[in-house]
Amino acid sequence: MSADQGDPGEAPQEPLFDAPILAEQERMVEAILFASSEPVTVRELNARMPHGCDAAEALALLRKRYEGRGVNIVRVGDSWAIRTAADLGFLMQKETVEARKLSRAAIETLAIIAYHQPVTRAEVEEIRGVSVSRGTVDQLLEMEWIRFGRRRMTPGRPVTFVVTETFLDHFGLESARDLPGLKELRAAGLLESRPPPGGAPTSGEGDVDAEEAPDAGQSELFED
Amino acid sequence: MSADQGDPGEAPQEPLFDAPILAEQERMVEAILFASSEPVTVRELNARMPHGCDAAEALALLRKRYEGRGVNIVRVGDSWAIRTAADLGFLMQKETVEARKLSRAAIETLAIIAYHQPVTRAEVEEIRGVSVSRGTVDQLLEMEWIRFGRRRMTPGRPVTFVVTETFLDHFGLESARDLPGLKELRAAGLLESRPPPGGAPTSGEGDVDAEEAPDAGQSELFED
Amino acid sequence: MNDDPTDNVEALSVAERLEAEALIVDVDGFEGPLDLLLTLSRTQKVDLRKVSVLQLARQYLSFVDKAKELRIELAADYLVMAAWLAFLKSRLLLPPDPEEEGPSGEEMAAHLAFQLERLQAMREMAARLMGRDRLGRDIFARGIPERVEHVKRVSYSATLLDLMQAYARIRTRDEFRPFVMDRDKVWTMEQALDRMRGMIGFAGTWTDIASYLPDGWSDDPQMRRSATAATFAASLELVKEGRVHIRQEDTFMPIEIRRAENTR
Repeated sequence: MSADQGDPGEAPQEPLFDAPILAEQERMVEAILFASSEPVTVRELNARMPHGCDAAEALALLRKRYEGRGVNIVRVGDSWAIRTAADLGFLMQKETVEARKLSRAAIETLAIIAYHQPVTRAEVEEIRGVSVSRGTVDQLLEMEWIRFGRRRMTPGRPVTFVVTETFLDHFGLESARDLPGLKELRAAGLLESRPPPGGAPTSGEGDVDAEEAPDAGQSELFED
Repeated sequence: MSADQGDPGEAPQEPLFDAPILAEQERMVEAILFASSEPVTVRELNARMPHGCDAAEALALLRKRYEGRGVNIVRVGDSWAIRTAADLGFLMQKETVEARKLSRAAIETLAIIAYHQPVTRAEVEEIRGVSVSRGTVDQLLEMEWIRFGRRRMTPGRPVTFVVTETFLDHFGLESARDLPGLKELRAAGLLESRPPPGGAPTSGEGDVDAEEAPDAGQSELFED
Repeated sequence: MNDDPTDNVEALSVAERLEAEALIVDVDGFEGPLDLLLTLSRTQKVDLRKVSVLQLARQYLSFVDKAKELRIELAADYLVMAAWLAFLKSRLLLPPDPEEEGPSGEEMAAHLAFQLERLQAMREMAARLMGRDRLGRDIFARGIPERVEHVKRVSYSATLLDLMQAYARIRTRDEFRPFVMDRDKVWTMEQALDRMRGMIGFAGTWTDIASYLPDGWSDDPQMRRSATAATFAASLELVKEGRVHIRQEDTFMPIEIRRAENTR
């Protein structure tokens, strides 16, 4: 049970702490990550490991160790998880049947939120050119792929939506910056929110706010 | 993403089969064991892996690889699974500390013990005017704020209670004698609440027994 | 009415009419006017950036006309878009009026092209996203996650002040106790009643109520007062119950009671 002070040559530079040697810390991170099906934050790792441990350092070692293996250490937002290597998916029983098939509206709404976040419903509607049904947003919220972000400091203080860690985890993204094609879209100016000149018809019926949509846009995505 | 065909020098002796090299098979076993919701038999491994694989051999390698790691490959009946190393079980507990105020009964009991030690339970009850529940005493014992003192050399030889070092530590006292006396309490305004003449005792609403408390000599006890 | 006679350039080709008709059948399949425009733009078989917005507007308007012809109800936003496109078309065709405020036809057309391109891009991204290796389909999490046991430890705390206040509370309670004890000098009416009920049976003759005072209560004036008052009150109570008669011969004369004859 006691963290044996193993190889003295391994971490001689930290005799001040009573913390376990790094190799031992690596084992601990390994155990914790293996035990969880959900991503775990470094903060939580540190909280669960004995005092004085440096989970981040142990994690870096562990990550290297699992490179090219059947399971890998992957980053999901601020958290870490062990996931099977993508090329071995064929071996797995597809036990998880996609609970509900996502509608086209839901998929598009999700993509717009991911690429334009934080984004208001009115903005999503403007981009899609139709109103977004409540059910669509609810479904995405329920799947925990999106969540509410900060309110916009514009009239009406509309809520914004952002994607979640569960979303990142599901699509194997380290962060929202790693969305495919994000740079190209940005370079092409397609993530800017351009106010329509004059009275272009915006989106769906209900969209009073659409025109109030501020110039905020996805630029905020990178400020977070 | 593509299955990298690892080190070609690793398994040169099996070119007859189209089966993946052993290192690759090991990865497969690793991924399957990791993702399965139940322990997996060798037979099942073979069934899921490409034709020509030798799951048992790959498993043996994998098992060796995980020796001494944070998780191990363990046998469960006829099946195999990945499990947390026995010595790291403590990591699977998440301790949440909830700070609570000590109950009134407990703090009063504690105060009496501190001021009157060594004191028997009967004496505590006499002073409080209500009976002291077993739970209250147990709680204080468990917190290591009180401990058993000498037995009284009176009929029944009742045990006495005294406060501990831990108690003194917690309250920042050098000894129990440092507790302010009655006069000081009064000077500090802590004893000022005098009852309206002829009125009921102001003390605890809940203390039904208060009035039955005898006039017994706390003075005697004070002389200690 | 369908064709604008002043605008021969815009006369719809047969192909365009057929195409509009084909779209009509599928009107429910569109996710709004922008989606329809995007579909229409594909028929131009050019890069979206080079799409002719004018031609697009024409195609859309013919679609709407066709729908009217076939008495198909279009949602309001399709009609709003039609009105806007008609306006855009006129802006694009007429020479710009320097007097007129507002955006030029080109600006409006550029914005529409931008909207279409953006929607198109989002569609592509959605497809790329859904095509990624996904958790539960291509990538898997731990199949037998181990339960993390939540051990709740309660830490109790108290301050020295709490301790002293608790003690003070108990001590002050002790100090009140003498006030309670003072009741020793009080003879209550209930006590007097109890005492007198036991004795009244023997009171066949008029007796001074002073003789009913409890033993030892006559000397201390405070005790005597309390006992006398209680006994007097108890006597009145007994009279009320009809068990005794009471009399006083004159002011300041002794108060006497006697058993009521007819009771029991």
